[in-house]
Amino acid sequence: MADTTTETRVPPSGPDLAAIWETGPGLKGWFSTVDHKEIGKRYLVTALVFLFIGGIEALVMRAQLAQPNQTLLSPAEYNQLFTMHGVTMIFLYALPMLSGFSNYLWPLLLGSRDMAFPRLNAFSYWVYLASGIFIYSTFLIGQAPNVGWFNYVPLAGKEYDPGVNIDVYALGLIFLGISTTVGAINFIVSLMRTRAPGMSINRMPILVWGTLTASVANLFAVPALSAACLLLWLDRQFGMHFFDPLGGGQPLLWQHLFWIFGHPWVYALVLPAMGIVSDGLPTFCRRPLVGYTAVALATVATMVVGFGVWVHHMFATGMPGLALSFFGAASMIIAIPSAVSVFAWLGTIWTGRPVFKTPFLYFSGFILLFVIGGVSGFMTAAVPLDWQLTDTYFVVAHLHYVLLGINVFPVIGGLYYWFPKITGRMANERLGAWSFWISFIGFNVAFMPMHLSGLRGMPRRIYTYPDHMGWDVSNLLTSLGSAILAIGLLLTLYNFWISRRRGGLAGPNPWDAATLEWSVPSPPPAYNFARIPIVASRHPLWEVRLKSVKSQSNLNSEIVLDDGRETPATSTLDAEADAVLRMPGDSLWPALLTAALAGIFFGLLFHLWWLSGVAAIFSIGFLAAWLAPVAPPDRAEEPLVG
Amino acid sequence: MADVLVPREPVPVAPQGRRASAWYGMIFLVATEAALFIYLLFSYFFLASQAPNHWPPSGVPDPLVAGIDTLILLASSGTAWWAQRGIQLGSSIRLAAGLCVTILLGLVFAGVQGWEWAHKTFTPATNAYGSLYFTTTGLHIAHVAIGLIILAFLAVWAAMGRFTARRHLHVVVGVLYWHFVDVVWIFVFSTFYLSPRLG
Amino acid sequence: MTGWPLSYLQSAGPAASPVARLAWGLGSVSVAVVLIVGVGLIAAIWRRRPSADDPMSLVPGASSASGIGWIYVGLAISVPVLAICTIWTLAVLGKVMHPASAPHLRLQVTAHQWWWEVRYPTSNSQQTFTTANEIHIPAGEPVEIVLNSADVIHSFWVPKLGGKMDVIPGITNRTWIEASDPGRFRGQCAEFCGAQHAHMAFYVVAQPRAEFDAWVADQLAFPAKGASPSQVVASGERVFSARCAACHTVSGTPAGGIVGPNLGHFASRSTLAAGSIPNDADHLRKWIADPQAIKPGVRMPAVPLTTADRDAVVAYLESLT
Amino acid sequence: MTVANPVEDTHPSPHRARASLVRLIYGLVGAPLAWAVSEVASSTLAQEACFPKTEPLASPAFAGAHLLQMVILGVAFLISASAAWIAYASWRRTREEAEGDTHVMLAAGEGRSRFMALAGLLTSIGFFIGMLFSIPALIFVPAC
Repeated sequence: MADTTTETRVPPSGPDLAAIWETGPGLKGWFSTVDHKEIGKRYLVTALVFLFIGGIEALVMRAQLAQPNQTLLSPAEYNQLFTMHGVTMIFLYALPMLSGFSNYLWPLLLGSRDMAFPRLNAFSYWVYLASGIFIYSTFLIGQAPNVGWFNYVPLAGKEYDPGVNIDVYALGLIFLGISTTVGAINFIVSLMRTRAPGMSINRMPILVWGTLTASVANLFAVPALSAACLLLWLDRQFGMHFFDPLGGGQPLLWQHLFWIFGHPWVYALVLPAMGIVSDGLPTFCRRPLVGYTAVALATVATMVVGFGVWVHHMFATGMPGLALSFFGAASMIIAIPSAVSVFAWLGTIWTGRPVFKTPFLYFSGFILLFVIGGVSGFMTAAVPLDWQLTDTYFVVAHLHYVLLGINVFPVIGGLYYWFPKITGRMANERLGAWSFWISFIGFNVAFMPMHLSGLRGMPRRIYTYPDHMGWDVSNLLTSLGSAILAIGLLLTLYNFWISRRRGGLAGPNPWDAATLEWSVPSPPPAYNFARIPIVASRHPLWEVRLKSVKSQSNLNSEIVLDDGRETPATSTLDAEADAVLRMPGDSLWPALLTAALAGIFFGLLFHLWWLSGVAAIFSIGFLAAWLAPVAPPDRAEEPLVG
Repeated sequence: MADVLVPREPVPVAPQGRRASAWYGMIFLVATEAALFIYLLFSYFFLASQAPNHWPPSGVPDPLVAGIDTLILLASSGTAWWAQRGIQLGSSIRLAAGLCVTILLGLVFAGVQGWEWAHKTFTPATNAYGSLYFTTTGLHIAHVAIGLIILAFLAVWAAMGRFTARRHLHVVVGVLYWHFVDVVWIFVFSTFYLSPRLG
Repeated sequence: MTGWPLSYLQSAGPAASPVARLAWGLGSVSVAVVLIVGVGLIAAIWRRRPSADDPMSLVPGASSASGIGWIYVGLAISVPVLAICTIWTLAVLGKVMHPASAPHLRLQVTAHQWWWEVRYPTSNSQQTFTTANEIHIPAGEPVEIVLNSADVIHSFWVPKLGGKMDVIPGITNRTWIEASDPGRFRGQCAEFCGAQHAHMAFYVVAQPRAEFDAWVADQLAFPAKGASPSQVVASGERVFSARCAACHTVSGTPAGGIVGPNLGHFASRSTLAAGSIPNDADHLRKWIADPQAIKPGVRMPAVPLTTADRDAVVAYLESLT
Repeated sequence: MTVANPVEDTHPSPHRARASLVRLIYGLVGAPLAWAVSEVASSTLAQEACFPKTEPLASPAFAGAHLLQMVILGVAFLISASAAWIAYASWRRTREEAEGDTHVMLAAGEGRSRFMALAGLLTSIGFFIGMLFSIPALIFVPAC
């Protein structure tokens, strides 16, 4: 049944499907599209813009810290910069970037025509964009959040920070939380219901496992942050006492709520990125991933343990040593699933035939950075040692190895990997290799000496430092390295900019990769798959050549579904088709609802209660219009095939 | 090969109930909302356990009125279920009527809750207990309000004949949300009114 | 070591030494892991490049090795190493949680934005005294530190003598330090606490017991001994009472403000503005003239004084030995 | 592999009838849940015993915290072991639903039921080992 000669084929794309699925023209089409590929691209571009902004903030801070006793920045400016750098990178870059990948790729990886909730998908992007603008709105008037990304009370309380700085933090993160939450629900339901027939849970790409894990975690973690921010906002606006010890509150309550959210969140920032590597690396090693079962399991196990280690951010708060020990032990065992992943990647390269393309450079470089970030995490897991390490630059070095090393490097590698799929053209290999080596060297020159600054006792979040502390050389190196890293990242952007017009045509499967997204043209048509594939293994495009795989997927099945926007629904575990989903088309409601929500939040921020009230009424109206029951389809039942 | 994974016989289009994406979506929305309440209740117990003096500072609240209110809210879950059964049996009238009764019960619940609020001797700004009490019950009332708006839209749509015995996914999903609002109240009620009696 | 005043890799007391050894130990394990994986990675990458002449080398799955052995080996190494490190860690934790013998000296340290108040209680409540940003302790004895915050969260940290302990409003935390030998050790606030978090340092001065007792006796002597006040000092005291005493106390004098640090025995301290600048007449003059220039955001305002008044205040403060 | 029913052969889990979903899920979540609950419960207990209000205590506020922590850990071990056992039983029933032995299974993951069963077995063993890491805490670290 399957076309076994080429394994990649140009589907017989009917004009009907294109007419059904393509976004309408003009500005209205632009605002109303629900095409997951378009939304995914917007996520990627917006997140890259925030990476760029956060990077500039970092470079300004590094200029200040390059030498002792500099006065380039005032403490007030520095404190806003380091806070916005953290908020930008952690909230506005790292997770949205991964959401961009997942939005673009999920239906393609899963063999479906769209996400389970296409309009919710558009909504989650618009809210992300609006909350990003919201959070930056007060930056322009010099009142950005200024007490660090974890925003400890009472310093973040009204008494010590009376401006809108913290209000915009609290409201902005609740606003962004809406985007994260609906996005997570969309991923989970898409995974449960819209996989291609035959893609049982043991045949899903690891990226899907990573995003699934992150999404489930976000579902339970984000409310902790939203609750904390709500309580903080109430404390600040209405004189409540959640965090005020004089009124029976506890500053530590903030820390518990924040880190119950925060630790799962940082894993949500890395697990999908590790999934990118687990899926991309095998393509360039010319063999399937070593230990698929173990790696999938390690992904989930990391998050489970990740929910039980939040107190390791609070080792120095005076909690009893025994209470800390349990969390310390838990933090140690996180190294076990990490070791599984690392050795699976090593084994994949060792037993494979590595092809030196740019994505491979980023993926294999990532492995080393992952291990360095991992072992410094292992050191901070040791309770008494953490009493020395915490709040020093050692931790700053650790979290940059983790977040840049495990998020940015796989992300850039992933962008190089899927660039031909997204744009239809190949990125420049020569520039790609240069960008890798410059970024990799710059990164290590910047952040390796930072460990030393920390071991010599440099506290984090200081706007300047005296000389004769032993921190001069290491800080100068860090500043130099960050500039080099910036050049490497700019080179990547430049590469993408020129290659999207001038690169060679990619064809459907330029890397000869194994998964479903490479079976469709580059860039994929609006409907993704002319015929819904029926999957029989984890490597639909390799299975003819892989000796170990006996079954054959059918990429040219009889499932066409061209009576409207339709995609098959399948069961959660074994992906047996059991229904036809009617997918909604383009809609302006998500964008309008986002505008109304933004009105609510701006009203709350600047105490324009009437604005919030009016905007709330509009929100309800838009939501009702969005969700109003539509006419049922012509037929209650129809066959999937034939 | 398609036989097992892709049935030959026709499958439902735009499926209802537990094959519908919206049903799953609501389940996970409820899960994340439940987590929000869990964190608020965690905050309650955290501050209660650290309170240097007696807790609650204003004395153990009397559960009588709130208890009756709880029963009213639970009854509204029953009427919502009865309304949903109605449309499943094909009766738009029963659906609309049941939803109206549910809305009425919901409004009574909110009214009694307002009476409770008005008779508290403390305010949200009195102390952390007051902040917790008003924030948690307030957030719950906000959920009740959203639930009532949903039910009202459902009732209007039902009166307009938008639902049939085979097409009433909105009802199933909206009523699911209402059940959640009721269940979460049991936990809020137990925490604020019953748990101080334990010790 | 002298070059790195906040390095905890070399320690100076029993609360820090086992941790320093742990740091070296876990650090070595970490470096070894990175080296092993790094070498393995490079070897894996260069071991078997596909050849351009052999198209078969690019066929997926040409090698049938499962590679699963890598995971087994990885786990077989990492799990026992982790277990040993965990046992070591928790043993160290048990060792440094409390001093070997109960401390005789217990200091009340209160953290403020952005300075440290240190109170020496004694059995005789008349005989307590308060100082700032400089903690004197007897060498060779454990000292308990009772931590409270006057405003936001801070963290008490003397790297060479022990780990951090957060100072949290609403709760009282306790920690202990001990210097095995006399010496001067820098401390620093380690939790971000606002604009001048960077300039919230202090010093721990460990002295032999006799010297420490003499220092305590000195601090208890009110008013500060010193030469019979010269005219300029006397005028400085008048200016101080009029312009500075609303915020500052000088023990043994009527000056009784409680906003800023107690300036009793001011001249005996080695630094100004929580370790920011040396305590000498020149720096003090600049500091009084414009504190915001040295420590932007600091609570101390620039009090407008004539040059003569300022010099008099400086002379007065420097006389408080 | 010879399978009587060639249609079944293309299903991702031909032997799905042999292991009930409840048992598979217990194998997967039993040990992680036991670990999570025991960890949070034990440390909450430690916190309440030593730092119940606003000041740390020199000795536990109530006796028996240590014993209770050991009991909690013991129960968690038992639950993990039972989850491992049930996962192993499911694995034995389903391990032939696709070709290849355990090693192939770990590498390739074919056979959805045996994938879940094996994953449950590995999870249970992993969290069992993870809980061993809590034992030194109870040995070396003083209660307060």
